[in-house]
Amino acid sequence: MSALLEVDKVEAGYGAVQVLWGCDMVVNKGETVLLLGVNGAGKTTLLRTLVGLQPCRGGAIRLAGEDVTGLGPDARIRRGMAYMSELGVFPTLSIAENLRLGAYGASNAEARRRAEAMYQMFPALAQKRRSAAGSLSGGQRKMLGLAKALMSGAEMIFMDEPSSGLAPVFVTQVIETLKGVIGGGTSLLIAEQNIAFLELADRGYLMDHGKMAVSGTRAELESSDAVRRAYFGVGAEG
Amino acid sequence: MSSEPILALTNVAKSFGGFQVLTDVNFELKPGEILGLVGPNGSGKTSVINLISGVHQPEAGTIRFDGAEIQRLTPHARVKLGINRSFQVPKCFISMSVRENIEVAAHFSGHDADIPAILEDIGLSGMEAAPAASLTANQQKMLDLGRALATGPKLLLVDEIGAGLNPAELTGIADLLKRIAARGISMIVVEHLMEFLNKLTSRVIVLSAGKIIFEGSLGDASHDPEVVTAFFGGAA
Amino acid sequence: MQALLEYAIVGGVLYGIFFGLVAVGLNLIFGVMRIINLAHGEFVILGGFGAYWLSTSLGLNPLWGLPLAALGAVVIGFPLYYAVVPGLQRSRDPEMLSFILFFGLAQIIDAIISLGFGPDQRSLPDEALGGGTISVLGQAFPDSWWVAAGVAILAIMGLWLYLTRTRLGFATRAIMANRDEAFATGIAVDRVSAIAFVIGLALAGAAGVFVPYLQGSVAPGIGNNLTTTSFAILIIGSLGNPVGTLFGGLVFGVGSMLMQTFYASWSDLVPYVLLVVIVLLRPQGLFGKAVRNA
Amino acid sequence: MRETWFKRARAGVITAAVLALVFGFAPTLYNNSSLLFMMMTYIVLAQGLNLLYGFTGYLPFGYVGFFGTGAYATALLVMKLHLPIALAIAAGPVASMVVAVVLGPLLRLSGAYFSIANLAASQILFIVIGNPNMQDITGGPYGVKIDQVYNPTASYAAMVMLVVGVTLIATFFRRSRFGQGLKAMADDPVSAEMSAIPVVRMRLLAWLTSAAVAGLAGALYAWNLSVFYPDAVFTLEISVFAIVFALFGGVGTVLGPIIGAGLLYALYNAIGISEPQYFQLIYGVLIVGLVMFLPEGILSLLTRRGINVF
Amino acid sequence: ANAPSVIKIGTLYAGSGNFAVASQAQYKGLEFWAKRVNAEGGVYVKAYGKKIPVKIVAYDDQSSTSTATTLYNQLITQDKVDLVVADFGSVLTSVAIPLAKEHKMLLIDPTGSSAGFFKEKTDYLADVSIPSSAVWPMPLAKFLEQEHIKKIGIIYGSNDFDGSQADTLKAEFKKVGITPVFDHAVPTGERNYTVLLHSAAAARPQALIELGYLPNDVAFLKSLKSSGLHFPFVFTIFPGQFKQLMEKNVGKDALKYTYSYPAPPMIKYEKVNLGMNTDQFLKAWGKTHDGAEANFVNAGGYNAGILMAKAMGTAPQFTQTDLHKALLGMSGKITTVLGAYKLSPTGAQLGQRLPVAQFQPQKDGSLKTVVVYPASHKTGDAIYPAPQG
Ligand SMILES: Nc1ncnc2c1ncn2[C@@H]1O[C@H](COP(=O)(O)OP(=O)(O)OP(=O)(O)O)[C@@H](O)[C@H]1O
Ligand SMILES: Nc1ncnc2c1ncn2[C@@H]1O[C@H](COP(=O)(O)OP(=O)(O)OP(=O)(O)O)[C@@H](O)[C@H]1O
Ligand SMILES: [Mg+2]
Ligand SMILES: [Mg+2]
Repeated sequence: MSALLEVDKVEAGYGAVQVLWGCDMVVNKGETVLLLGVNGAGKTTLLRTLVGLQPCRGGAIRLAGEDVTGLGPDARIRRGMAYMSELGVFPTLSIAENLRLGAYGASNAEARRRAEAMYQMFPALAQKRRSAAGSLSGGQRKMLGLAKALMSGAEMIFMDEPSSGLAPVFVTQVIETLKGVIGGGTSLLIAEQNIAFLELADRGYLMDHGKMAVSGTRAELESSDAVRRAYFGVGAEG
Repeated sequence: MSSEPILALTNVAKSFGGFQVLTDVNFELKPGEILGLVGPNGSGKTSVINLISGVHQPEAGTIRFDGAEIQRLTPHARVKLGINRSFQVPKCFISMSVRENIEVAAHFSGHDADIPAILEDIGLSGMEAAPAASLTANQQKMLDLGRALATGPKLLLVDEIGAGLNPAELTGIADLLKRIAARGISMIVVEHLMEFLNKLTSRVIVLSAGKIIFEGSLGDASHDPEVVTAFFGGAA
Repeated sequence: MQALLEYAIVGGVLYGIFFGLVAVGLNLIFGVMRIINLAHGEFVILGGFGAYWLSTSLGLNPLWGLPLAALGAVVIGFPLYYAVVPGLQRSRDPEMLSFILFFGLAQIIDAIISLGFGPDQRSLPDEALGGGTISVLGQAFPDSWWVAAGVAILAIMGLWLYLTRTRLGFATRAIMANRDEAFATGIAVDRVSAIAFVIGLALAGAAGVFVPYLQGSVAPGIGNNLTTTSFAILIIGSLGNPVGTLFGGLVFGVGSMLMQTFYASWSDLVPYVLLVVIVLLRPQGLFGKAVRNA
Repeated sequence: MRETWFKRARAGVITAAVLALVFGFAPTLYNNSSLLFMMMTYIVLAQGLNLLYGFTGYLPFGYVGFFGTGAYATALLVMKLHLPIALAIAAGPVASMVVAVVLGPLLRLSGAYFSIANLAASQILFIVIGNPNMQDITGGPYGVKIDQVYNPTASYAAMVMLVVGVTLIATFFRRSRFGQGLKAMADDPVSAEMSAIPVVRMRLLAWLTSAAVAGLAGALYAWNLSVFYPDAVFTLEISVFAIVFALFGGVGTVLGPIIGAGLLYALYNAIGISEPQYFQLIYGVLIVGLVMFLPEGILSLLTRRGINVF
Repeated sequence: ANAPSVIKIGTLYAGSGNFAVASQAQYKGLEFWAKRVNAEGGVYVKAYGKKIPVKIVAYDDQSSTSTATTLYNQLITQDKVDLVVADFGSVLTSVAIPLAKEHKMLLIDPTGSSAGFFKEKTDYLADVSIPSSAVWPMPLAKFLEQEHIKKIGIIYGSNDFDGSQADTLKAEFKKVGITPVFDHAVPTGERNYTVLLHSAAAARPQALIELGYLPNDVAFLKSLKSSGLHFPFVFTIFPGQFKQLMEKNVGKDALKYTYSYPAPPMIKYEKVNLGMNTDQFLKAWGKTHDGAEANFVNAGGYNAGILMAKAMGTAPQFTQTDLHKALLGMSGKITTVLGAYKLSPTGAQLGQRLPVAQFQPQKDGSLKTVVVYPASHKTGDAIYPAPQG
């Protein structure tokens, strides 16, 4: 298996505050990697740095062997990345337009085809395709964000908490959909707190205070004390 | 103990630009009770909270709090009566510090809040001087809750505070909410995470497409076919 | 009576369409970059003086002012954009800071025009745009007005097509809607914004070519007024929508002309009263979309 | 442990006292009192605008409307009713507050929509007051003349007092819970309501205060000028200057608008007096340069170093 | 007292803004005068019994009254100028009036002719060049009356300058029982006359009078031309003052047969007893200004200069009151390039009435300014109604 994304001692922060301290990470082609970590551990910051929304203050990021550290987000996304942010949509644009932007680089016909697939997955969006995204409920926005990221057809997709705020019926559906995506050879890096996502993952990393504390396969993570402590809040005593 | 309901919604309806968001919503809440409000995305849960807290006005129906109709009151007047809420999408005062966020609410509500205790509760003690803008989304949500607590509410409306938290953190929040309820604060908790709700309450209302389709215990809900298709999906 | 009414309406439509063009560049720049371009009117005047210079010094038809405006916009716009806008965007409150910066810029442009051309009014020959009249509903208006309205419609429709039918335009609207999310979607925000900035300036300059025809003359110092009227028009039509601006222009043009026919001394009130009334009834402007706040 | 009232107000009282001293004694050193008077006028206007914009986020593009209203109220009361000047001046802020109440619904708008609607409102006032049909009531385009009460010394002294007054008001906004509430509203009005802040009422209060300050400044300006045309007190330039000065100094603070107005207005005159031929050009270049190198206003020189500016 | 080495004359001009064109024209006229007297060694000041050079101290007020206020004050209090000359027009003059009174400085006012300034007696104001705008249209009214033109349309700007003229006209018409068939005030910033012209045409006036500022007149005449409408008699103010500029801006075609106030140097005063006569002035001006033709406001600036010089040459003491008295004393005795100089006791200019002229096309394509009223200045007959086409 070849590495698609290599993260090498990445450092990042906001103003005077450093958040990431030498993070190392690898995502292989077609692999799904889960990013775990408590509130404020730095998951969002890492994802934003990888996609270029946050300047990288040290270390290097490589996509398919090519150094992308110095590139802006647009150039990285053109090279095959996509990012689903925690909350963002284009509020004054319609849902259809939001989706179209997700497939920014694709042809119209291709975008239309992908959009139809998204509408099937999320009928709520189909119903409101002409409404402004800013009128959606919290969960509907999440669906839109997810659909938008999937629209990209990128080979390396970063997702920041795709299931938070979704009703169980949709969580199930999202997981099913992602399984389909994974089958298509796409690599996923998902920051997520819902345990149900573990079933998707090949491997995972646990972040702690801006550092990579633990990494390993799903099985290794499931049995790791540190993960249990951080994640399930158990095992601290035993 | 047939105490009067602290909150009662009667035939409440709301629409936006022709889109019917809520239809004929009726329910009551007893003092000290925790009510779970669940439903698929876009079913109108946040809208219910918006109507109770006064962010929006209902088109029809009445909302009674402590026996008085409140649906025409401004939001801040309702806050003074003892209603407060958190927001699903965090809305704190981002140009202020964590502490100031809470102080403002305490001051204007005239409530003599124990600010250090609140900071402790919401897990931000030690960060009181940090600008709210530097908090993560989840921390901002907690700050929102802190702001609500600082006004000394009798009824607290909690909108998806658990979203994006891991099981450990969820347990912590559930404990916090239980502690708050134990002080006699009634609560409506909107949540999708059933294990979490289960820790808090047994009574839930299920909304679907703006209508109440179920009212009863959480356990019964998960066996109600309508609820299962609308909310849990096949794999409940 | 009826002839007067018809005349006012036809005239108002033409005048209004032209003012749609005057305002539309401001809309684009304001919508995308959240920049309050207080120098907008000065850019319009620059277009007017450009056309004047072409026609007096080089003996060319003033319509050559249109490509000149485009060229000038590229030459001035790109360096100006990269010199000031990214810096502004990084600041705490770009919208407000732009206010000062572009106030300064307006002063500079005004001063340069004054030093270069003197304070006098400058006009262009009617003959250059036909010199005759064209009638609609039996109401004759000078050729120049029709040309101006025609160019305005083409430009605004062109802009509308650009925004709705092209990828760059689509990206432009995305930036208007949410700049951060535009970055996260892979849009080259700075490049797309710079293009929008240049297009905005080009449209302003293009409008300027016709100012001597519709307003009798251009002179340094009339920019303020154009900026103010443009702001009113674009808010009437709502931010970010060129068709809205066209509509705002029409409302302004027809309103002004009707007022002029019946209560001439109050006709200045028209854009402002319309603006206040419309915005109080529809706080997002005529064409805007409302977004929830909780 | 609440700070005492005086402790919180101390910086403001000191600032006000310094301003009073500076402007009180300046005429003995530099007797172009018109310039000093105008500088004070702009300090007051910049600060008045700051009360609204710096604390509520509402940028009143048409701020000059209140200024002009105050000036006209005073002038007309002297001309038509022969009121004593003190009374006529007191009517200035009252008139502008009445206008502010009428314009109250504009506060439902936000951002650019508010700014430009407010600009429109000020233009409406200007056009109505300066209209030839209004000649019998306002003097219309022929302006007003109250040189019978002309008194440059007394009006100067009154303006010094207004500078002091507005500094103290700004101090209150900056240091009180009221001001903190306003800032909260500016960040998020919905959350502010949920913090028991009566958003509409407080916003209106800030609006009225800001309007009254401009109205009073207009009244004193009218007294000091005594002969003027409508555009002298309604020209948009006054709004633009007040905004540019306030922003340049740094809004949301007490010192910002004072320093911004003092500095930029002094520069404006220095250039006008020393280089009249290239006045506009130099002033424009200077402003652009300042913004590019000090994008957060003058006070950012301090805040950048972590110094909390009053 | 000791004689100063220079006489400092303070003034303001507008480098930009509404008044820039006229203001700079006036300033150039004053500079022109100063250069000439200095070339001759200065002005003769009677109080010191010798010639002293003059020095102009000038600032740019950008057409802003608030800036003008501080700059007038700067001239008086900091530069301590010996004489203050107001900037162009009533608006920029207005703020100087109370300041002059306060500092007991005489304000030499070339063009601020608002009637309001001269209501009360003052020792500190003298309108030296332009008669109060309220009296400008008197000859026009008389001429219309003489021609038996009864149906009259008026369009005027909402400002002091145009409004007071419209008021005078209407008052004069009222005396002979005429009410205008079309009477509209328009905003000063009005640049779009198309619709107005149409409404005016609908009222079928025998004469249409447009009173505006220069940009208004340009826009008005251009609209009139391109509208294809025709009126038998059209009057506007500025072609008579800035003929060259207007010809360039609106074209000769649009100006033909229109009427205006022909201001000096367009009407010529040959017999003057102070300064140059019109032809001399035009020639001298052309020489120092690359052949450019002097306009009315240039002449106004120059005129202010020579009157000041004369006052300095007569006043027994170099004090503001004596200079004021001298200016009043010269009233009625002097004719300059602008015509008769006559001051009211309050300082308003009463002489220098402006006649009425028509621009008549000549065979060679040029436009000739033909004075048609009053009889004393008449150089030809009016062509009325104006031929169409
Ligand atoms: N804009 C900012 N300015 C300053 N500090 C910030 C900013 N955004 C985040 N931080 C800080 O960076 C740290 C990491 O934040 P980040 O959002 O990456 O965490 P996270 O792991 O995604 O948390 P969560 O699970 O809550 O989403 C936190 O301590 C936070 O306070
Ligand atoms: N201001 C508004 N304008 C237009 N539509 C709105 C508005 N507010 C709510 N809606 C619509 O009403 C419906 C209910 O929204 P609401 O936010 O109440 O859902 P919810 O149950 O809270 O969903 P979620 O679980 O996703 O948060 C949605 O379809 C939403 O699009
Ligand atoms: Mg995160
Ligand atoms: Mg919700």
